[in-house]
Amino acid sequence: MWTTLGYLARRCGALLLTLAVVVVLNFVLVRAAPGDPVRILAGMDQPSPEMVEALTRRYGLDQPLAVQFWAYVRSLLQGDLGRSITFERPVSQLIAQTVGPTLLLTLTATLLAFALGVALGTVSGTRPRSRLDALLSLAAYLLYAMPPFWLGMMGMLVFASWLGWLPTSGMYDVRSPQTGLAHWLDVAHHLVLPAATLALVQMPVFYRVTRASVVQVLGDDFVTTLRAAGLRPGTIFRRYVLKNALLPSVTMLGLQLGYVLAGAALVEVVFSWPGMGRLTLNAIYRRDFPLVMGIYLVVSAAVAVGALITDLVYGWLDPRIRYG
Amino acid sequence: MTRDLAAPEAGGRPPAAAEPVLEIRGLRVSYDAPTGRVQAVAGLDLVLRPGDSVGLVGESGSGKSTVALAVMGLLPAGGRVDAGQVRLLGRDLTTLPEHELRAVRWRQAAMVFQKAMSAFSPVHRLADHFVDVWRAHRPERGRRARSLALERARVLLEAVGLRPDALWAYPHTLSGGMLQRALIALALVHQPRLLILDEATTALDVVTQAQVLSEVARLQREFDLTTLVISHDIGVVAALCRRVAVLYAGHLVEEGPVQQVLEAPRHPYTAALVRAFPRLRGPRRRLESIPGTLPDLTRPPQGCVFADRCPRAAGACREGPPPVEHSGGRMVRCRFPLGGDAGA
Amino acid sequence: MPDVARQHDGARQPLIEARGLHRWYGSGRSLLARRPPLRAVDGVDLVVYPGEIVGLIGESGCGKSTLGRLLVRLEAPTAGTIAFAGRDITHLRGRRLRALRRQIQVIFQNPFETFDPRYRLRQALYDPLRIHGLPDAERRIAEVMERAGLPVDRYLDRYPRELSGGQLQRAAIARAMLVEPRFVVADEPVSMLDVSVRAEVLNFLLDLRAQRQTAFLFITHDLALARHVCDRIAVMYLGRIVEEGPAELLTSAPRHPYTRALLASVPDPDAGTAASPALRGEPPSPAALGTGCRFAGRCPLASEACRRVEPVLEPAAPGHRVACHFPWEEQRTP
Amino acid sequence: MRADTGRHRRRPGDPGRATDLELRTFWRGYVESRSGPIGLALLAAVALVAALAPVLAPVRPEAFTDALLAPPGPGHPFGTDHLGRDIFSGVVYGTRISLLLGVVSAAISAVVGTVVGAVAGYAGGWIDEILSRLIDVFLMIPVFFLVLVVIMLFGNSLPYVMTVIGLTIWPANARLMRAQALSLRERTFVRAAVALGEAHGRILARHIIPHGIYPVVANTTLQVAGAILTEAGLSFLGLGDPNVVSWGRMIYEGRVSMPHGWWTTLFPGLAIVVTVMAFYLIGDGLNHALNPQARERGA
Repeated sequence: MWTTLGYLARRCGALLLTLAVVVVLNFVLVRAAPGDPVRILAGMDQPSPEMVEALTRRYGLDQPLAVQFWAYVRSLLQGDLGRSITFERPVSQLIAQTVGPTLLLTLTATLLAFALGVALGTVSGTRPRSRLDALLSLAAYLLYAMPPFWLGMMGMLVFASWLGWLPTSGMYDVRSPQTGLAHWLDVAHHLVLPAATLALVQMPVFYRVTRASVVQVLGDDFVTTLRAAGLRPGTIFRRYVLKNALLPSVTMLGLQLGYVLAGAALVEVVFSWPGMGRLTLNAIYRRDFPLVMGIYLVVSAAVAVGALITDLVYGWLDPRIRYG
Repeated sequence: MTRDLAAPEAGGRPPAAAEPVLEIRGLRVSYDAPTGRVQAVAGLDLVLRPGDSVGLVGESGSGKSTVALAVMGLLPAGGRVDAGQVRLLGRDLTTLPEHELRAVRWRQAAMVFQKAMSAFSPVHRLADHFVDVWRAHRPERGRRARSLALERARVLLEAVGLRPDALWAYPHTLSGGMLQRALIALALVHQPRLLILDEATTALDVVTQAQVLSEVARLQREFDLTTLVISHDIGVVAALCRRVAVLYAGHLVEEGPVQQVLEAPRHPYTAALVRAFPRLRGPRRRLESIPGTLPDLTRPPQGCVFADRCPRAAGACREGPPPVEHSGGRMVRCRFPLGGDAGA
Repeated sequence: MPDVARQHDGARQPLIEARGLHRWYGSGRSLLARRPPLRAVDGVDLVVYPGEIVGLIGESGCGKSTLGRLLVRLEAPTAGTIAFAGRDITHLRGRRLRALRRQIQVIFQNPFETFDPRYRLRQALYDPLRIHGLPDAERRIAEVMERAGLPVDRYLDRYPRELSGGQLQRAAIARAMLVEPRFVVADEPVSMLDVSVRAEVLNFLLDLRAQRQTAFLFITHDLALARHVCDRIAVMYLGRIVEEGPAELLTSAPRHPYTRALLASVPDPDAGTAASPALRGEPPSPAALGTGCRFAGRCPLASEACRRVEPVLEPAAPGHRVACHFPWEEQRTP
Repeated sequence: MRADTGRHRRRPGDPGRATDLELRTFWRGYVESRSGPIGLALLAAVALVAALAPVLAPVRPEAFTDALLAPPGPGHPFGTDHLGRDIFSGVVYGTRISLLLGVVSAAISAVVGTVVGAVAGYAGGWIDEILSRLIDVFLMIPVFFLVLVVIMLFGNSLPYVMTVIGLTIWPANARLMRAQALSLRERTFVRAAVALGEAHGRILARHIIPHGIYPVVANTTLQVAGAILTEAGLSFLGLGDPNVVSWGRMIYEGRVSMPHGWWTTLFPGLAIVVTVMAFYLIGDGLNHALNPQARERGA
């Protein structure tokens, strides 16, 4: 009990530390960057005097650094991520609007990638060095080496532009009904290409981890015991090997999150998916620094929380950690 | 909880001339190695009659564990039986297809491994292992199988000196000694006729080892087990076995009743091995070693495998295989064996 | 042949002397989980005289290896002092500690791991001489290797993987002996070797003692082996020494119930029956020690007093000390 | 040690020197992996292209020609983009940029990671406490977004991009090296060196780093691939160095001509896939050769 609580406390501590480092980084980077922080925050080289005045006041740029930092932290704690210059709206509002589509895309893709990766990894791991294994491994390498945006563009070219099976961009058709089942089917239709792209580039990670752990677990001593006890290989595999071999893949779910969100951002740009990735692109184009920093902060927090959740799930799955 | 420990069908002790439980004839096993094929077991004969307890002693590289794995049909990749027979209750296991071998395993012959720490799946409770091992050889299914298996497991765990609620523990929460006992209990689930103990107490501390050894000795009687004890420790073998077989470089060099062999070894290797063991009683003396190393088993020597390290070896020993001599229930494979009463 | 009758005369100065040595691990620094510390070594007094071989016996986890590492200063004690030749070395650091290492050496359990596999024996043997700035490297190496039965012309240019376990352990001893230490901790030096080659390693140690008066702490779990090698034996249980005395006496007429149990547990090739289990259960965790005698929970003789008051190591006979309220009184002649 | 298979026995008097044997074993493991040699061959081809770029490319990659968005054909084997630049020349010259960026970034990461990890793992105590906290935190920070922010703030010239990528990915190497150092520190031969009085710096340099470096080397190969992909992603978002022709930038610029000029994006993308694959395969081969346990089990 105490060890479980201690474990929880340690993980939460790590989470808070990560967030703190990200906040400090955010603060320091803007001020350490070459050029005037006001110009950076204004996103232009010649901001109007009113603008300079407003930004200086808002971020307390005429105050000592410590005061500025404290003001920054205080506003963050109040949920204020700053104000977008180009959209002239709070950053938090903009992110809240785009987080849904991003979640839909990443969750769908990750689940697909996990299921596919684990299934194929199991197939390969049970017959290492076979022809099928070589084929699957090669495919995994190929997919892993593909930039997600490029794979997305190629998919779009073939399935949307040439074959016309799938829509090229967006999340739904404005001409379709905006409610009910029809709307969701429309969204699903639009989701196919971006989700498949993101799933395919993630899949190799789960495939490789699963394959390696299946191979390893199959060589473990307890498998020999069960084999000596006369259990069928299939039974041993289903009831013992799988559970042991799945654990590392579950860890990957958490470790991968940063990579997945980066991939999602690029895929969103390709398919004009109305998520945070596209918001990021807009912010970059317009040099909207408060928005970029806000997105960075939120993504970091999401990754840290994801890692925490994975740790907890892992601890729940693996008795060695639960009671360790 | 009142069930008998032993199988209901197991009656009194069979007559001495009964069919052997295990009969190994001319067994040859080899492994793939980077430098060629290693002749791990080179023509082994060993017979275990019902109720027998035989100790197979030898140092690392002698091939003793290979014998156990060959009997169970569990040789690792790269290892294979080149010749000979392994008859378990009359059936030759070396020719049995895998699915028939599976039916034999654990019901007729079970094995306790050295590394109990890794012999259980780390993410399963002990109970899962007992239930699945039970199901593997029983017709019952579902809840009934589970409750029968657990009942059996509780009886066996108590028999090896564990509390029945150890069933609900995960392996990493138990000590090495407890896991080793649990593994012995698991081996007895289907009341095997033959129990192979492969260095089963080697990893344990002296006190725990003594506890486990005395429990095994009791189980041998209560379950009417025929046991093959593999160990590098002649003390362990003396504690558990009536007969001992000494293995060197894949060859059986001497065999006979434990006391006789240890007190008056006839093979020079056995004699040297016995002398190398420090004793708790008797005079304190300088310990003796056997100079030299094992021969290269990828190129086994023409003559006696021990000739290079043997103080009695003569030219003839290196030219051809040594003769085998049987007398008074003892066997020795040596051209110049030590006299009947020339002891350690 | 170890000298059984070596008498401890009070005037002789101890070579190494540990007083009230403690080594606790993990002192519950975490905010939520205040775990009790693991008391690996928990108040040990130990003395080794020049030229003496002292056996340290115990089951795994009793703290014997930790004690060994403390004495060679591979670890720092939590409390207590270590004196070497009358000088306090408990808190030596840096250059002075490295200089001390010429006097105190260690031999490890696993011969296959003792040498860095990347370097030939020549390099491995030259290193200690370079570190301590000793001249005549060639001659010293040749001499000690000859004694180890590993002539330099055949073995110096080999890599560790080209030697057998017994040869490696002899080379390890040779390396430790190059700097001519006065005290050596040998931590289970033969437990990973085959029985047939153990003697050549042990006899090498005994010869060195005879020639150079090197003192040894011989850590082992094997009582029978300790009996043949050591002058004196100390038995350790859960971080404390519970009995200490001349090797022959301790193995023939032990006074502490734990020592008696250990002896009774050794499978004896001469007895021919399974040793009756002398003790039930397993030692408690060294992180969960209560008051009183730490052996009380398993002791057949334990009384209420044993559970309340921890016995201290007291002389039971000349050179024989026992930490027990009810030591075995029956005196047998060895 | 009491395994009886005879496979791990060390036999005195084995012919051959141990280092040669080690190298031979390593190479056999590498070849056995199958992916290793393929990766090496691919990399050799890519490196050859980079070296011979001026010979292979018909024109300078930045040169405008009259053929706007010309499909692949004679003269322009990979076609031209909407400004008339030759795609083939771009792909060929881009090889140099990608290799340079990947290798430099990964090298920075390897050096920083090895030093930080080795010191943390070997020193232990509060030094390790602080360094491993640092490693953990930086491992959790989403690298791509951090690089993106830094590039926006500090500028996007190629040296900047290389350095920033290198300085954000070292924690993975540090963690590997730290784990190695932690376990090596407990190895008997390191303890023996301490007991002999060897200085800590020498132990790090002679025992810890030489033994622990292999996983870092394997991971660094993978990081070369990762860095190339990261740069491509940055360029695709318009954050690459505008003064060099990189594959990511070509795809970024080719996007406007999709779907009428598929060749503007297909070929640079394929170039990325081939190069990145080469490094992945090499890394896999290295891992295979360095992990005898996995090798025995056929992984």
